[in-house]
Amino acid sequence: MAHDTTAKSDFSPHEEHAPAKTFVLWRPHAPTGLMDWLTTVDHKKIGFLYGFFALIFFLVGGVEALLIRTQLMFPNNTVLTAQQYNTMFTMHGTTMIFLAVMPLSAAFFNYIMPLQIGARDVAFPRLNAFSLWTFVAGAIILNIGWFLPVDRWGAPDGGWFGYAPLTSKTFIPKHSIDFWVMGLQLLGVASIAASLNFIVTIINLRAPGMTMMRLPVFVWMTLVTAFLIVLSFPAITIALVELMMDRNFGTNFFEVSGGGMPILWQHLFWVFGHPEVYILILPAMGIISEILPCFSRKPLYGYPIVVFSGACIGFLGFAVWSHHMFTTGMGAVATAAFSMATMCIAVPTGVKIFNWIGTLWGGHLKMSTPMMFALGFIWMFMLGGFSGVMHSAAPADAQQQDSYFVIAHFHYVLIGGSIFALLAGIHYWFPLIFGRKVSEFWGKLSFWVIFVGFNVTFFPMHFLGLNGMPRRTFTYDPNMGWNTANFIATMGSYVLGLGIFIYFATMVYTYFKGEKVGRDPWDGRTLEWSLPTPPPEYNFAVIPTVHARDAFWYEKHHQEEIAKEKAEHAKEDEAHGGIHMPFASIYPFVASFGLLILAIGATVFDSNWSPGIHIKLATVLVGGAVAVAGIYLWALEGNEGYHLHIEGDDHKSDAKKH
Amino acid sequence: MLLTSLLKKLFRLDVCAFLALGGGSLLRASDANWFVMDGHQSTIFTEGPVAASQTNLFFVTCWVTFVIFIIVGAVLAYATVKFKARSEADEHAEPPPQGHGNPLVELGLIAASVLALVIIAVPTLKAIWFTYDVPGADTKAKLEEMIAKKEVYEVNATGYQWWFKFEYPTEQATVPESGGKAPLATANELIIPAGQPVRINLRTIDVIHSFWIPKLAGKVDMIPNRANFLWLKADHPGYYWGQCAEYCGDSHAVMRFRVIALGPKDFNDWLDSQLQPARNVASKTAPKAQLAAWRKPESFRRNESGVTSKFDISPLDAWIAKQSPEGGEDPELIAKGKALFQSKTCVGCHAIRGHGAQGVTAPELTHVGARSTIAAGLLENNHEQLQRWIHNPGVVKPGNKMAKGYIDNKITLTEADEEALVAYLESLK
Amino acid sequence: MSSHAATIDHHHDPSTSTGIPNKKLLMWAFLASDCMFFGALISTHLIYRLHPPSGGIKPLDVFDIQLTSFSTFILLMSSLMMALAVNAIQKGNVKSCRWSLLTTMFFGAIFLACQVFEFNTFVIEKHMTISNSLLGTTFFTLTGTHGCHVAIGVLWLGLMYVRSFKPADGRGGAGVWFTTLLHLLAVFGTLVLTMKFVIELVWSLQGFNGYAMAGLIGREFLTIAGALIALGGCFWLARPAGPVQFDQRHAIDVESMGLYWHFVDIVWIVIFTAVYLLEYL
Amino acid sequence: MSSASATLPAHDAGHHDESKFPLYVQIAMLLAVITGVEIIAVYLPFAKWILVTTLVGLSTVKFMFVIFYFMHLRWDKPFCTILFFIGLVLTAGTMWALLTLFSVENAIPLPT
Ligand code: HEA
Ligand code: HEA
Ligand code: HEC
Ligand code: CUA
Ligand SMILES: [Cu+2]
Repeated sequence: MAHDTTAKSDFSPHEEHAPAKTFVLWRPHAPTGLMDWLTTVDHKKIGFLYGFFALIFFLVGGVEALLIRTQLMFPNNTVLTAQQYNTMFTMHGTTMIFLAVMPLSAAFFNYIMPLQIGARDVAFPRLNAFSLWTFVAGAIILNIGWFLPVDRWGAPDGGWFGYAPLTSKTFIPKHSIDFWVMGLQLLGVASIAASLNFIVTIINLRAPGMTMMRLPVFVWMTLVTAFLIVLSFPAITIALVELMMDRNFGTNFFEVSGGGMPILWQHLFWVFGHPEVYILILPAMGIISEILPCFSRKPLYGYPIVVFSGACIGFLGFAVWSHHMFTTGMGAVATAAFSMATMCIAVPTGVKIFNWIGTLWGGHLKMSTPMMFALGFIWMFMLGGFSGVMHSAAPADAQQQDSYFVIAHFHYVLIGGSIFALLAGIHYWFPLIFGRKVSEFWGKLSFWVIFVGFNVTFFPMHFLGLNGMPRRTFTYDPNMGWNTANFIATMGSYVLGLGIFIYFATMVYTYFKGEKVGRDPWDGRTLEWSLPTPPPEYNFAVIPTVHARDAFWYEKHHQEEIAKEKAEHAKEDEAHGGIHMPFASIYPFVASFGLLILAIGATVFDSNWSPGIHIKLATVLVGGAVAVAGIYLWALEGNEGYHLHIEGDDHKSDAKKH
Repeated sequence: MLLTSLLKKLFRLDVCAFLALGGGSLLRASDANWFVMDGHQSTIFTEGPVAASQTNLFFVTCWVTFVIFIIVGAVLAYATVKFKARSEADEHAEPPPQGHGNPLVELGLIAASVLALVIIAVPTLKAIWFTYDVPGADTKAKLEEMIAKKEVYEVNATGYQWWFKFEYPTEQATVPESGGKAPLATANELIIPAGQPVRINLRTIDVIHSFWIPKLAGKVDMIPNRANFLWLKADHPGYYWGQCAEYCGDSHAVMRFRVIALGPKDFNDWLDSQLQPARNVASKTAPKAQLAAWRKPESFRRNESGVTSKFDISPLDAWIAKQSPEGGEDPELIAKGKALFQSKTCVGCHAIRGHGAQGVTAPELTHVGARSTIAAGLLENNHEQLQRWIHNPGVVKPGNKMAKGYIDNKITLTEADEEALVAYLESLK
Repeated sequence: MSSHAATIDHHHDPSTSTGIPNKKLLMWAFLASDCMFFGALISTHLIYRLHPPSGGIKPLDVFDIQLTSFSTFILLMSSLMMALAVNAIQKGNVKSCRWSLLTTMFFGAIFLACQVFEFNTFVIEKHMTISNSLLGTTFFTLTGTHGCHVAIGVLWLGLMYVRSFKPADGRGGAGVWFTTLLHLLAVFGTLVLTMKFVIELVWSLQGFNGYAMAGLIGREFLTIAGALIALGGCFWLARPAGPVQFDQRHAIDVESMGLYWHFVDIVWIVIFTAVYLLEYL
Repeated sequence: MSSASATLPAHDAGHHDESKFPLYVQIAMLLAVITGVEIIAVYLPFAKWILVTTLVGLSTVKFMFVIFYFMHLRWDKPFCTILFFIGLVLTAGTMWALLTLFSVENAIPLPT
């Protein structure tokens, strides 16, 4: 049974003088309710919110995908018009990547990573809240077009990589592209802010003894991903700034008549875009590297080389962007260079696959649902990786680029890879987060339906691509030999949808009615499992001291020694005045809200010289002012907090094995 | 609960479920041989050296990864089955030895991966250089010399939203309107000499398009402000499907084209007829074989197919048949159509050499009657489809610039107008 | 708590795993990211300089190397002052730190004024705008983005300066809040109005676009009066009063800001060479 | 927590007390001089590649002085330097690659 701790808070502030309390610098402290969610700085609540929004957008993106598949079920189908179809795949791609997979990874970073390194929170809790709300603002801007008339607004329809000059004002004068530009810009701000936070947290907030080479692999992958984000997002930020200037201020970056070169957009986009795909897969690999050892009851095989290969993938990821541009006529030398560099990535990725298999080897494999998804991941990701290697042979890619072969490749790595791993992660950590365990039967059923549906959907797409079916086509002729494969794919996507429906229905059911579990239901190896389920807001009653990789596994096998150590540290902590907790704050939310208003002003209103421009300017200014005021007050209120004193003997029970 | 236990029974064997679902769809597919990739745009059944080199490379990558997949997959499957905990007791037994890895094994596997990649890399490099230069023309001067000698044939292809313009810089056609000469231009159907390397200069006047004839060569993009090119060779005369492969806006999906490769004599004959100004019909010709009654344009549904399977059986023959005038031409009707072409402002966009039409923003129509398709490969070029097109181009091709022209110029056509225009267009052989 | 220690080691924060303060680490990570940001912008500019459209505007017809050299020098000096400000606060010398902050800000403002001046001449006299040429497009976007960074730096400096007056005992409540606002207004008012006047003055001296020396004082009376009042406000609000909550412990805040400021300076070092000097070869 | 810093040997914490003021001023002067040299250099009649190399070299020197002295990297934990250089090196590499990609013949834009 989970051990309940009683926490008593006193508001003795950290500074030697009581802060001046004014009506502006009031610190909210609502333990529950809406206000709590809006002002929370608790990494666990923020992580939960990230996950919540991400899953909603995953379903939205999924419904868009089903519409795409329905349109393609038959040749010359008329479920969607050309325009609706183009909007659909643009939004599907953008939503899945930026609003589903990335924030779902961020949810795990937020929730799990601090627990795994033995920290009480991230380094900058309020910055963390700001990242979350800015992400939500970006998501709103990106989707706002659905609710506005399509003649002058509408949802974005320029493809997820928005190639100029199609996205310039000349060819798409509607505001739809403005939503895309502004939405991505906000998401970039959110991602960079969050990643800076994770970098500092991982480097600086590790529990004593948690050296870098003892970090759980998931934490390592978080770190590498965070680096990829902070170093690759600036490229797309600049590209988007240039596009925005072209659209709104008549600059010539991609304006051909002024001498602009649209190819530059492609370079800047993919300088970001390729690292982006590793941003999507590395967290997934981290999750898998946690699940496999846990359910094999063995440490990860070749930890150092797995970590090193992860970093290597991240680094190489910056040197291969032009493999998305093999058909742009780069010249033989450049094509060859990028082709070779791309192939090299197969080596560190292969290392990971081999070491995962090595982890299984000689273990006691417990086939629980997370393990099923993890094994599914290895198989499917491997297939996706192989089609990636086929792409990397540039001349072969000349036939595959922009065909359904690419669609098959990246859905294998994105669904078979990222999504499988994230679904595995949800199952794995569900007991920790909610204190309830998902039914094995329904879990496995959903796995098999998803697995079958996924393969039936996407495997035929390889053949479609090789048979010459181009992607992003809302219709095709019946005489091209694509009818059957398309029909199968569509049927598969319905099965896949059913599987995902079962999955989420099971989750919702478990959340309310699932079987309750106590600490450490899986016989876990890392520190998060040392906590009660769900973890208390201060995480660790006593900051653990780490003596080995797989710290909790070590604790479980050295119980007495650890118990003594904990008791000592608890005493020390109490002498320092208890556990320091940061106050909640509304200002991160205010700042993000300001950005939302600003973005609405910049995108929704026309800038012709009739009233539009005035409304536009006014909204932008108001939004900017709110954002600046929010940030300033946030700085002014300071990072004060209160202290918690834990009563009871939680420290001793910490290492107690369930 | 009942449901759960029932399903549980059904679901005892995970693998069965997999086979049932997967097998079901395979069964559905088996009669159609969907995995035989012999469509019009097949990248597997190629008909030119460039595409062949790319496909051969693809098979190298395929085999290498297939072998790796079998090996790695076998080990993975073995490990999964062998080390699976068989019982509850097994799960709670003493943990297995906590081994941390073996550097030698790891290094060995890395070396093996590198080796596999080398097998792919070598043919990749070869194929890259092969696709980038017309054989024998590795310097600019040499290329120009070969073009001058017509050892390499040169054409320009330009992408427009959503059709292609083709130009023959080496062939000068007379333009009666100006009395001068201009390079021969045509649209949506590229005629090339078979068995000869063709260098295609790729340009665009608006957004990025991509030029792709899967059976002849992998795609190369048409990028604004960039001088891309592609070379290809058709091994033998034939009729090939092409497609724009870069998303270029509303009607990207229906931005298609055709390539017709002809033997030397046929090619020269074709050039000769193309260089002529537009044809005039002086007298009534004998009635043609009766066509099936054609439908009124209103009855076309939005995306109703514009091609018939009959056409697919031997498209090259269908194209050849189009080259000479059909029977049943009515000079009066044609003259009416010619006049309408002027009065309905078609001339503002289209060019018909010799008939006073010099528009530049739309496909050249001087010999439109001799093409096998219209509207960028979307519709078969016959009476029925021509009328469907000019009746309401915007419905056939969403976002179409011609439809916009109709609205801007307030063009309305009666059924009689349409018939006259169709007769006129069909006469332009 | 380390905050009560008599001496603070500014290179070691015992509460973190590495000993590097969180804020410093955050700043360095951010600067690494900002490198990429400017890298993309500078690349854009250089690529278009490598392939200029025919018949475009020539940089040498537009650039004014004297002015740019001057503003480069000014930015360098501001960097020096910033370093001194950090040095001062690390030793607990609040007064010296404040003066250094003000000087840094002042130099930053001069740099910005130079840029405003430069942009104006380019647009009005040299007829290069952001939209009429590719050079204008990339030049104004690149240097303008850098200018924005400087402006944010100046804003940050101002906020830090005013923050250094936060009373130690939290007296006053809403009153402090009001004083702070007033102080901010005074500082930025002085800065902006002075900048405006100086620019007008230089334009008038040069007879730029119809500006004349005669009547300058009259035209700019409100600006001058406003600047003087704001300056007076600055002095009055900065009068010595009670202990403040600003000492060695806040050195890390000043230092992080300093990192940002120096980074903006090194970006300018690169821009000065890549955008300006290389054109003169 | 405070014990760590309090027990530090005096000379270790010492470098805060001896003022860096003169050092900073000297470096600033040096930077100013280098800038001056750069400005003069562009007017000198040397081959272009020499001048470009010189300019890039001198700017790098300035860059390094600022980050190592004004920005304290010299006295900070090496990790800060590593962190920043990850970004710097990747940026330099990307810029180099972009400029190279745009310098090959295929990249020359069409004559307008
Ligand atoms: C999660 C995301 C993800 C991941 C991980 C990858 C991984 C890889 N990708 Fe993929 N890719 C995408 C997402 C991803 N990709 C997306 C979204 C697109 C399309 C974007 C768009 O156009 O919209 C794309 C497109 C894309 C292209 C461009 C195609 C085109 O448009 O023309 C290329 C070309 O080289 C490519 C290559 C690769 C390679 C070589 C890998 C490698 O990392 C794979 C390495 C893995 C393995 C090889 C398997 C395991 C290894 C072994 C068992 C070892 C032994 C194996 C060998 C020695 C071969 N990808
Ligand atoms: C992580 C990223 C991700 C994910 C998870 C997916 C998931 C899916 N994608 Fe993906 N896709 C992309 C990223 C992704 N996609 C990208 C980047 C593109 C390129 C876009 C572009 O070209 O610009 C693309 C393009 C793309 C295309 C090509 C469109 C085109 O080029 O014309 C297709 C076509 O089949 C497709 C299908 C699917 C399907 C069937 C799923 C399925 O896996 C979806 C499964 C989910 C569900 C089915 C939802 C859950 C269902 C329910 C809860 C039940 C239903 C409920 C109700 C109706 C209430 N996608
Ligand atoms: C505003 C310009 C415009 C006007 C006016 C116009 N067209 Fe067109 N036309 C086009 C464009 C653009 C296309 C190519 C459409 C496509 O395939 O995307 C086209 C295509 C065609 C084609 C098919 C050509 C081919 O080879 O694919 C025919 C036939 C045609 N037009 C006939 C006409 C007739 C007849 C009229 C007058 C009643 C007319 N057009 C008026 C712009 C115009
Ligand atoms: Cu043209 Cu797609
Ligand atoms: Cu990629």
